[in-house]
Amino acid sequence: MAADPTRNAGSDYTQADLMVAAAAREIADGEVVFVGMRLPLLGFLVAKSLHAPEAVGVYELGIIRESLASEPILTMGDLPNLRRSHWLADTADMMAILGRGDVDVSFIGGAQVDRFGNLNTTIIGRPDRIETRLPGSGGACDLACLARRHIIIMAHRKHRFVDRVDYITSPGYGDGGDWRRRVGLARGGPSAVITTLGVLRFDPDTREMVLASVHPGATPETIQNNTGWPLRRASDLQTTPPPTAGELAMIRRFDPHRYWTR
Amino acid sequence: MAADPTRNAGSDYTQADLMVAAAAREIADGEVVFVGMRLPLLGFLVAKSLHAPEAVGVYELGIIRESLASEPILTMGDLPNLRRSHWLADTADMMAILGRGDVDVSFIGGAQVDRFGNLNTTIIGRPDRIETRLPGSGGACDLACLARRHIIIMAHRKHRFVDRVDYITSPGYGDGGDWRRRVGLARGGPSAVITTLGVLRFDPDTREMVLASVHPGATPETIQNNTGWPLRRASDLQTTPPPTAGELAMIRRFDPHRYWTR
Amino acid sequence: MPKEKRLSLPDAIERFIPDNSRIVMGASLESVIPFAAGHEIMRRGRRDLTLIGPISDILFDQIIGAGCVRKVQAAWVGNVITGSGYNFRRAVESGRLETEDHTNLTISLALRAAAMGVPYLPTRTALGSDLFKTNPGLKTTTCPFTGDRLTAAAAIQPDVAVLHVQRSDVYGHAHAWGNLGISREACLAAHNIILTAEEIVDPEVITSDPNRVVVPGFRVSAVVHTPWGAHPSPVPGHYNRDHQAFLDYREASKTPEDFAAWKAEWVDGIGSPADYAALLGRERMARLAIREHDHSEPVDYGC
Amino acid sequence: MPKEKRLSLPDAIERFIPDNSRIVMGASLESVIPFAAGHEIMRRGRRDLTLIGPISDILFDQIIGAGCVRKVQAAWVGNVITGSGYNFRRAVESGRLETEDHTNLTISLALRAAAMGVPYLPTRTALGSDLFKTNPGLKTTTCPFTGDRLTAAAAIQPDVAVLHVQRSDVYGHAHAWGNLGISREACLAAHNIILTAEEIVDPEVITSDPNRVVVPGFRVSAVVHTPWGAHPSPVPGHYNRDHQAFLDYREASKTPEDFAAWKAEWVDGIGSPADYAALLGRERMARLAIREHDHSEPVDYGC
Repeated sequence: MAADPTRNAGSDYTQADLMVAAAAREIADGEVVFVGMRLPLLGFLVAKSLHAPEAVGVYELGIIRESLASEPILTMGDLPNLRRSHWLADTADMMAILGRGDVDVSFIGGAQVDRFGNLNTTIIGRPDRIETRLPGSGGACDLACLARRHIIIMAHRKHRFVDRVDYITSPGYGDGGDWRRRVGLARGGPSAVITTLGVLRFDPDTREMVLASVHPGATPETIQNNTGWPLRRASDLQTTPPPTAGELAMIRRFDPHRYWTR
Repeated sequence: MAADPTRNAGSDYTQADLMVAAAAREIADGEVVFVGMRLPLLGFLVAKSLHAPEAVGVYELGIIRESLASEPILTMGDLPNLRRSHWLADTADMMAILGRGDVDVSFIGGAQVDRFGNLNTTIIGRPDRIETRLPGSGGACDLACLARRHIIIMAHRKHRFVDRVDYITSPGYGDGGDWRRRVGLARGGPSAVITTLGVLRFDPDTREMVLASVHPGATPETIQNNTGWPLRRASDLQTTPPPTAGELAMIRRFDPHRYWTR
Repeated sequence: MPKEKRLSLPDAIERFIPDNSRIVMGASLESVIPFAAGHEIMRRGRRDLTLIGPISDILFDQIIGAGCVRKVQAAWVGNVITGSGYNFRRAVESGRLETEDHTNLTISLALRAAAMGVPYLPTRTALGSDLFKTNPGLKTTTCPFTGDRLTAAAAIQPDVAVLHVQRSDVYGHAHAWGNLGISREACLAAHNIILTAEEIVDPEVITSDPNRVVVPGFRVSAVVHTPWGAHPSPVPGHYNRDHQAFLDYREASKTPEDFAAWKAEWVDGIGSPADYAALLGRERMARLAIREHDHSEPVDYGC
Repeated sequence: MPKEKRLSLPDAIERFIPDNSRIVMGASLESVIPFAAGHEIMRRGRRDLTLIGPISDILFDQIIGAGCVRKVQAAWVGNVITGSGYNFRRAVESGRLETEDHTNLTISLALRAAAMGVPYLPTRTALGSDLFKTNPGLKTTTCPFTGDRLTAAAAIQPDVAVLHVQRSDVYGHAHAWGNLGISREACLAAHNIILTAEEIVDPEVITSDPNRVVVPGFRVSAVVHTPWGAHPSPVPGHYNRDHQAFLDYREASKTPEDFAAWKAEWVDGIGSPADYAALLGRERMARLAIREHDHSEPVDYGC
């Protein structure tokens, strides 16, 4: 689903632009990034073209790129993303890189997230009484289980930010604390949630989501009103810096028809 | 180890020639053959060039050939065996074909074999008191476990044909009967043992080795004298037909310097 | 020489995909999806199929919409650039379609297990997830060495794999290039392999580069010459992704009536690759065609 | 751009193969064995190494003979066309060398398990064999779905994989062709990857054909230009197998004294690829070189 089409009043960028820029800033230079589709794909390209030129892109369909594609792409399988890449191979090879612990960061989206960062992209309702059937995991569960950290990107709406997701497609911190270790997950967990309204991170002990940064135009109150549980705020609550001119230029370069960032 | 250098008196073929011809005759047209090294490699080439033109060769190092190589080869990795082959891939791909049950027949050799067709290519002595260290399994154990049937080729000597092998590298029928099923092997087992003196097969119930055919120049008595247990004889004991002119011509073509068949 | 395996698309589907077949398709994820073969399955009105794959993009949604499918074993079913697959949603929400929820990794392991001839493979993915509740092919197990808790993915053995490739000879020796997804596992696991190919070439083209082959030719059951057979998905060396077709399909699948109209035009009305090309039109094909060629550096297999 | 990784052979071995290293080599079985790298390990007098591989042909026997090795985890150690590896035999029979007996399949699974990040993988091979008695990395286990009895092969995590390839750029992006053996598993499993390459080429040669790449370049630690670096094993595109060298080695390894003389000539006396070429001699190199070239049909990656 495309990002919220509402532009921030009085600015020359959209919510989607800001989310892409925020995603890009989560990538450090030299990191190995398991690149997802839509906004995360753009975020990776922006990071790679600006502050993280040596970031390596790993794509689940069997592609590794250390360089930017020659043309904009809409899906990972578009031919410019294959051409002049650094490895075309099997999904199993990419999953080995992920499973062994060589992926620093990945990005996933979802329909529902809860206070411990569990993500649902499978079923609204119950397995025996499905209200809405969503597409499913794809590689998202794999990334949430096996990457060193993952970042969630989604629209901030009350029915999406729920106290407990209906179905855990991609595990976050379960019911908090050392849950991941208890269920057998060797590493990882969400490090940030980038939404249409702000950026949230996780308490290092309880693993509960904490509001860390508010996007320009939003307030902590509007964010609480769009969150289905009492949301903790960081003591050093920030305002998300708007996209820089450089970031915006790259977003326009990689999404020239503004398919994802209108 | 090369075959016994002693030629059969008064013949124009060697024991090794006869063994290669006997091995070739075990391959039916259209069968998928997991090709081993040395005499079995020659046996496959002879079968493929004569009565089994549609036999498919699968090689553990990652090669599938449906055609003959353009030049004679000494090892499976020689470049003529790679050139113009039909698949160059991973050992895992070949092992998948084997594991799924798509290999009809394979050939292995050994230092010791016992009355139930168990084969030892690892240790003479005991693991805690090794007298002679042999090279090990290679792919032999895999073939003995996973092919639909396998054929053993080895020199017939009393110290090699023992009542019980010191170490089971490649399982035959264990201690007989339904042992393979009991230990978890889904299929397979040795169908023949081709030696320097004769051809032996296995009783369908007890799975004990039975002398089926005596090579020209050998007798049941010489074979018994070179076997470490009382050897059963088939009721319709045969004489192994000598290599035909066509078989010999192909053996000479594929082993022109008589490296394996001197 | 081995025997010729070239068949027409209707003959290949008729012979190797009866009702109740378990079919793996779309093994390369977003690329090289065998749409033409899927459409022939729809035209032939197959019933009670099981569709197996990682993400199918819109192909699974189409076959589901045509009423051919009883069960889906997949990681994701939808439209990659727009989201939901509406036929899939309708079928699941109305209880007509059984689903087993996989991840891209568990579906690849389930097929790899069948390829290897083992009943399961272990992995660390999916632990703590609810996929165990909606997929009886996932259980937890314990490592006999470390005691670690692991996910066990049960083997999935397809009856047939349908793979679209760039070029094949008439015996089933084929070259594929680009991202390969789970093509290797899918074909090694399946009882039968159907290849749809952009080009039928001389056997010498294939044997000039045995590393470019993706599946063991001796296990291929049918080879079908199917130019533009993966449209609207992309095929390296042949055509780019037709994004507009995916956008159009979103609108065309929102209601059963819209889907019926779409199917009448794009599936039922097509009898051959020539029909399909005529419907696409020359201009659109030219726009999707490779504009800037970029050839691989040769390698030497001589001796 | 990524950083340059080109090193001399001594520097690469010095930096990435300290004493006690666990090294996987000879992953392509009879082909493309990294003899030059193995000889540098011998020259540097490394100690207490663990050698990991399927069949090593004579390379493992040589490194064992030089006293560098404490343990071997392999399916087979010997001389493919003559049989026994005499240094290996002497070392095992005298109790100096520890062995863990694998099959080609179990060693590939042990490395694949480490590559995937799981502690073991199951298989139906080895059941009923005595390999369980001489390899603590093999146990039996039970399928959680079927109850079937299976072999579990424990993960083997090498410190370093040494792979010989036909061509690489200075960043570690490399093309390999021919049979690939367990190269994929070996490199994905290892912490460090050392590539020895017949040729160092422009990065554009490699990116012209990303399907020809065998390992993720970003995980390569060192690239070493090593022409004739796999002699006497064969390298597609470069040279044929030197059978005589394997026959000669049989004689040269029958006694420790003969082996010392062989090592003085073929290993200790070599300081560079040029020294090795001089020892081989032009005539022998010409005899082994590719006589009849046979190039792959190009493919198009354009868009």
